[in-house]
Amino acid sequence: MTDTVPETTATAAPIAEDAPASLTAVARVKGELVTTLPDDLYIPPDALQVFLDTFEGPLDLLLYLIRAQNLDILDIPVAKITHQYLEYIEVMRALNFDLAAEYLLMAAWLGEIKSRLLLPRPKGPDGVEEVDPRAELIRRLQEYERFKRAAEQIDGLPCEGRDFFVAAAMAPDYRRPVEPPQVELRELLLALQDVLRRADLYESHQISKETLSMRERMSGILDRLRGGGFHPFVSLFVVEEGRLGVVVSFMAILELVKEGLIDLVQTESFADIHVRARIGDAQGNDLDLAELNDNEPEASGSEGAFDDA
Amino acid sequence: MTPDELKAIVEGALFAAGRALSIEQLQALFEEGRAPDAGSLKAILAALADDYAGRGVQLQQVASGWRFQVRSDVGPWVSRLWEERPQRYSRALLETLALIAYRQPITRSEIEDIRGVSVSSQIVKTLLEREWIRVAGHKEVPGRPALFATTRSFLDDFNLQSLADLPALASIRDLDEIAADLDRKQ
Amino acid sequence: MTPDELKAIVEGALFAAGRALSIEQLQALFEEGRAPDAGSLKAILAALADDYAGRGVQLQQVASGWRFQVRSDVGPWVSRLWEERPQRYSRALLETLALIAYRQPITRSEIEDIRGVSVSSQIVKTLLEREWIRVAGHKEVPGRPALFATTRSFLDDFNLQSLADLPALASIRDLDEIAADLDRKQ
Repeated sequence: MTDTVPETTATAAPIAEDAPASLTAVARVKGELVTTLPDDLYIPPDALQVFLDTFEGPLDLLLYLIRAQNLDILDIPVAKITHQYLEYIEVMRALNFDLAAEYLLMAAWLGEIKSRLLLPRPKGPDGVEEVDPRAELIRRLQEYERFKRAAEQIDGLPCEGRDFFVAAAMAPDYRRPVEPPQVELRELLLALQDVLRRADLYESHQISKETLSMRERMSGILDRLRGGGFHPFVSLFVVEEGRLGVVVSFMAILELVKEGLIDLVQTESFADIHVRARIGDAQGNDLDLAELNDNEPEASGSEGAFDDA
Repeated sequence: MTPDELKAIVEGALFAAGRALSIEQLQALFEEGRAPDAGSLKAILAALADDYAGRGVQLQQVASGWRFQVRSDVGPWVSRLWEERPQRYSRALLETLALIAYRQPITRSEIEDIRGVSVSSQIVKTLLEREWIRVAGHKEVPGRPALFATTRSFLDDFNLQSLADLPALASIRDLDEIAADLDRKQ
Repeated sequence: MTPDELKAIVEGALFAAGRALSIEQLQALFEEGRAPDAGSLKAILAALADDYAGRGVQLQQVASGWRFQVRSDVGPWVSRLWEERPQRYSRALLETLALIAYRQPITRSEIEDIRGVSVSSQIVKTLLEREWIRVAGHKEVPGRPALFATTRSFLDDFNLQSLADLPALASIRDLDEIAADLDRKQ
């Protein structure tokens, strides 16, 4: 008995929804329905829990009761079905089953429909009779059943990983260099604008274009001094650059001195001034990277990044 | 490039990908300006489908493009490759999935209204993890509940090209019609 | 089972696995006592190898068995499937680069002072690898921190003749104007 219940659910005959439902028929047998259930749908109490677990809620249980008796949803004798449903619920409550709230809610609703069917239907304010109290139940049963069937149909579709498999073959090991991201100058400037705004540098500094050239010159001079040793002060100036160029170089040297990055040395008065980098040589991988850069064909013939100014 | 070379590239890419590739993805295999046009690619795909007719794998068009897949009638043998037998999904999960597929976008409480029972969080989580459903947005009602919709993966995994390929939903009569019928019979 | 069905099962299993399968693994696809013997399987594998001669995929025997693999000469095209789309650099990286460009030579802690947050080693590493910055030396203060400067590659990549072509810091306030100016020049 216990195992026939889910069996019956699974083999419930499909409704011929496209057949014009002849509504005059009281109960139509549609398809072959194998059910061993007696008319009163008696189920032994020890099977009730199993029975209830096979249902997806009160609508599913109601549908089962209807289908088990070969009834059309549209023709259901609501009083009878309600009676059966309430009997189940009563038995289950008597046996202290932990009934989900949905089942009790449905029981209350069915009870309400049943009692309203016994009374004359009241007319609404517009003089039209209220709709049959069964109509909403039928609508919900129909609506649920169509999705229950849709779910069965989806389950019947071939499913990847269960019924069929995607075909794959070993791919050759071929690596392609990844293109680094491209950045536009505008993005860089926007980033700078942000950081400057955050640092609130607008108010406290007024950095001119000349200062920038000076910064560039500072890097250039540091490059020239790379490798250590003393360099003649005058060698850091390029006369061809004119007055402005010389001034920029001079300011760059002063700034480097101020930042403690270079030393100016004069052994005696009026002797030549020599310059030495106080910064240590970059060593290790970092330097390798920098030199790798210098060896690039694009950078051929230049000793540093900014020496062609 | 000869047509045969072109076909070998498309064939190799589809097998190497192990998933469906769209026309655009196939075109992206080639250098800029050297990709075959959509028409040529479709002709190649049709030729490939012919080549594989009757073989153990076949070329299948799904929502996200074309892919090679193992013929479903050899599935029972092939599935033995994996220790874990593919599980069947619970009715609760399938009904929830069906409601999302046919009624999308839909909220959880709308699903619960139709099913008449609450939808467990575990089911929603499983469907999201399987990438069969996604949160398509939020309904502008109190609580802003998530609106669920199906994904392209859902279509792919069920061999569908679009939602229109889903089995038709059974038709139902609306409330007024039902009420009228009930009245007539009394 | 016909020989054709047997071949389809082996073919499907090899493609479904996406890796090499041994004779034993292929035999395990069948029910006990119904598996073809090693000789028959080898004959099937040989027939399959023939079928795929000249196609975009080939059946190959390797140490652990047989597998389908994509023909190596289509590798250059197929590998584009996994080509990473160039990502974008983070705002933190761009800010760091901008500060190095305008304030070089500059140490990491000086950059951190201006940005107000620490500069990750990853950012410095990325900029060094991209060859946009270099270590120009080390400052003679405790810890001897590296001094960063921009490179010629940086100028090249940003279409600048020299650092002097960078907009003056003071004018960055009017970025919209600069943007328009840059557009005009391009």
